[in-house]
Amino acid sequence: MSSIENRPAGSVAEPQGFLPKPCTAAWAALIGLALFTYRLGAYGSGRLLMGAALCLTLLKGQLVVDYFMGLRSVRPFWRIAMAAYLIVVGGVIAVAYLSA
Amino acid sequence: MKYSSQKVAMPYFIAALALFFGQIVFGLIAGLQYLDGTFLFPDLPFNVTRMSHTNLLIVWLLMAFMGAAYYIVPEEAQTELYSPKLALVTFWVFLAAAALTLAGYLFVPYSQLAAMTGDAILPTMGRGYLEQPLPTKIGIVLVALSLLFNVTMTLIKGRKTSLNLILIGSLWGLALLFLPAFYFPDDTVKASYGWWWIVHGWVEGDWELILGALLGFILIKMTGVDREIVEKWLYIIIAMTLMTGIIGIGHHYYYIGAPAYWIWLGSIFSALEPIPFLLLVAFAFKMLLQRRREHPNKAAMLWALATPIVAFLGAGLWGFMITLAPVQYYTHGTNFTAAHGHLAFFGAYAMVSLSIISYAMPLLRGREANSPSAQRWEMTGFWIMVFSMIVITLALTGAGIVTAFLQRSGDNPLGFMQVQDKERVFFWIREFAGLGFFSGLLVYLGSFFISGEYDYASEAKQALSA
Amino acid sequence: MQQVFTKSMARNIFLGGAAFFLIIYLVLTYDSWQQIPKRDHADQMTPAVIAGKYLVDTHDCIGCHTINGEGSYYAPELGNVYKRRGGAFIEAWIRAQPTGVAGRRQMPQFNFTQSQLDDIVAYLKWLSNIDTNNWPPNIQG
Amino acid sequence: MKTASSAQPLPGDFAIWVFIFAELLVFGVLFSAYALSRMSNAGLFDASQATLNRSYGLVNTLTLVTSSYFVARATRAIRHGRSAACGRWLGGALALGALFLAVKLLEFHDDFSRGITLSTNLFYMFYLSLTFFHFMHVVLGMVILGFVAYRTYAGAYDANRYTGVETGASYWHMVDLVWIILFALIYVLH
Repeated sequence: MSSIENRPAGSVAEPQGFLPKPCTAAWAALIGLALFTYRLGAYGSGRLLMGAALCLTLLKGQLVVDYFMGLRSVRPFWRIAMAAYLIVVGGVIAVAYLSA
Repeated sequence: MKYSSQKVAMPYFIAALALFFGQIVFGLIAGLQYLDGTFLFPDLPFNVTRMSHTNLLIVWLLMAFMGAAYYIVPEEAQTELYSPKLALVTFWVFLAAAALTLAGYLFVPYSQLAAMTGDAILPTMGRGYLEQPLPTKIGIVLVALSLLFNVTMTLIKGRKTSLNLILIGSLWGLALLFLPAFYFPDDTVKASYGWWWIVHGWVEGDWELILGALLGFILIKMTGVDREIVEKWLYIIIAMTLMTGIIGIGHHYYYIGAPAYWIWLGSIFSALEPIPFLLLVAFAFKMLLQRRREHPNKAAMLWALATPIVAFLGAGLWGFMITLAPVQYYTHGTNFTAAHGHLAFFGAYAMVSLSIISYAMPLLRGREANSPSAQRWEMTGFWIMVFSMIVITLALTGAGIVTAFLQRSGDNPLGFMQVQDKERVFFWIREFAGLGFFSGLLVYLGSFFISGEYDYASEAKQALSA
Repeated sequence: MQQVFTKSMARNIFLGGAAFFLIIYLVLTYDSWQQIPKRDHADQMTPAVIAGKYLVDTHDCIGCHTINGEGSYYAPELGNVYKRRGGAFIEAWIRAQPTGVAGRRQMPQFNFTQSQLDDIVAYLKWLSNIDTNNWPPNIQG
Repeated sequence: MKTASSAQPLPGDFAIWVFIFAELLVFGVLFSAYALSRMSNAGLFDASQATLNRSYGLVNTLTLVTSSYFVARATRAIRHGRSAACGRWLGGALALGALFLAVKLLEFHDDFSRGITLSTNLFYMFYLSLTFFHFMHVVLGMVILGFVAYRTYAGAYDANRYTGVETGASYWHMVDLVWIILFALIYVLH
């Protein structure tokens, strides 16, 4: 395995000040969204509620892709491919639920 | 050819071609019996014709695979075969067992054959492709063990290339997957569930690994492409094969009494099974484009490049057409399946066997390539056989579709024989295409009797003057 | 620079992927094994059914017929033949073979005894009650 | 700086990404199959879904998201050359992975003691096979992470060599991503 010395230093610089690291913020958001989605599911049914739950799920997915997988800092192609994946899967689910 | 012990491959290849010839003859008879039900009855009932046709197929493919193994393993391991003598003894044992079994099929009623060979002690007979009497089945295991012992010992003392590991590993898989042939429970559903371990495990799993290894070997030798690249591709292809194919076995479980979840799991995973075949096509052509030499054996190159394409058509495309559960609901147990079986077996396994024979036989006969006229004959045979097989496939597909519409659907479905009568035109086309295939086979076999070798000097002169 | 797609990586994917799916298959097969006896009413496999099955196997019936779609496509489906034709017809049919009608597909005469015929019918009856996810689509098989 | 960073290749060995995309494809097909077969069985799906204990799903979501976060921190640590910290984060992630498996096994145990099998109905067929398929991915992911953690403790990675960590991490995030969708689909949406 060869070394990776030519990664730009900027993308890995230690954070300054009191702001949380981006991945920590993403984690906090994910936890909050998961709890919220759970509440939505327990709250009841209805298209609006379920639509919201699905959208939040896709948003959570994109957070994982961007901040955990770190695709925010690679060629945009991959990030777009992942977003497209989430939209397609989410779209199929939405269509199936709407026509149920 | 680098090692004298590779010569033991030659009898295997010759026997394979002879058995191939026999397979086609029985195929022609079976096709005729579809049209004239009294043809050769009662001397040769259809089921005997069929089992001879399918068993010869399996035996000649195994012969070719074994020959290929005896040829490839020493060359890859860069050492002589552990025991050429054992390989030769094994050959004669295998051939004799095959001949005896065939004679048993032809001259003894099947139930009597079962009684004579101790089927009552351990019932194994009466399943598709596994019609062999118990002693033959045990013989197959012994032959396989002998092969495995021989090639594994060769591997141990020689160079351990990835290609050799894949080839020998898949030969072990072939032998292990045959063992369920001895498991034939009374419960018919369990029996057919387990029957697929062998049939699916071979043709949609393990044999694809062998196919990959043989093709990889031929391409390394003929294109001079770096071994690392070829082997890396091989691993990716066979990984895809098993990752789709293992759960893909579910497409055989939809309607035989297995639980309903196989309908979903089988549909999803088997729908992905064409991927490795597609990769195989990409692989072969990528290697061709990156070739570092022009090999004089054009015929072998033609076989090697056509194998993945026809395999993709037969196994990938035709398999995909009938793999999804809602489609298979209507095509299951029709000639559509037979169409897929014919093109897949021919495209993948018959053609890869003929590829390695085409590559290795000239070398075994002491020349790098056959004379251009011999190669022209071989390639003519190639085109006639491939074209004929595609026509056979289309004809059987037509017959299968007719069954699906007239017998399987509609408010007033027709009975089996009524529908068969309406399919006669397709069975005629199939029979004529079969005759075409047979003539192609004769041309192909004829090419072996055209003497002379590839003469670089005269070929170069011709090319310059042209 | 990153190392793209090494051979050993490809090999690990092959080995890991194969083992992974094999385990999944084994788990599913374990479950299938629990379900199959319920779906095919294994408790109704009387000695006659088992004897009939052995006769069907050793006479290579699937060399011409299909059973639940498996076998060959030369003669009609046997999985639901009991429901299509009934026991008496099946016995009479087997006894009457071969028909000898010119050009028509022929079935051999197997010279079964009456008790053997009863066993075969018992097996075909058992077959016709297997839960095959509603296959075949209609009685014609 | 921004332009330079956006030209970076995918983190880790490219082979794992081929694998990840293939896996996502399969899960995508499975999710779609679930949703599409619910179309004609909405009542059955909703009634069966209501029998699931949603709390198991929530706990496992929180566990896996946090585990994924730990792995992200581990990747970050090794990029700065702090291999000891990297090892600790990986150890934490593995522990959470084990917790996920334990909770999931508890839930499977509940299901089985209720007499639920793959053949109970279409919903449970999907529920069990999807979650079991994912379960196997967690196991595989833990094997990969365990190997990476072992290599980390052995000192195989530093600020200049960390492709291995990124490779294992990417796979683990995929497992997390799939679960997030799976959780919503199986436990929440109705």
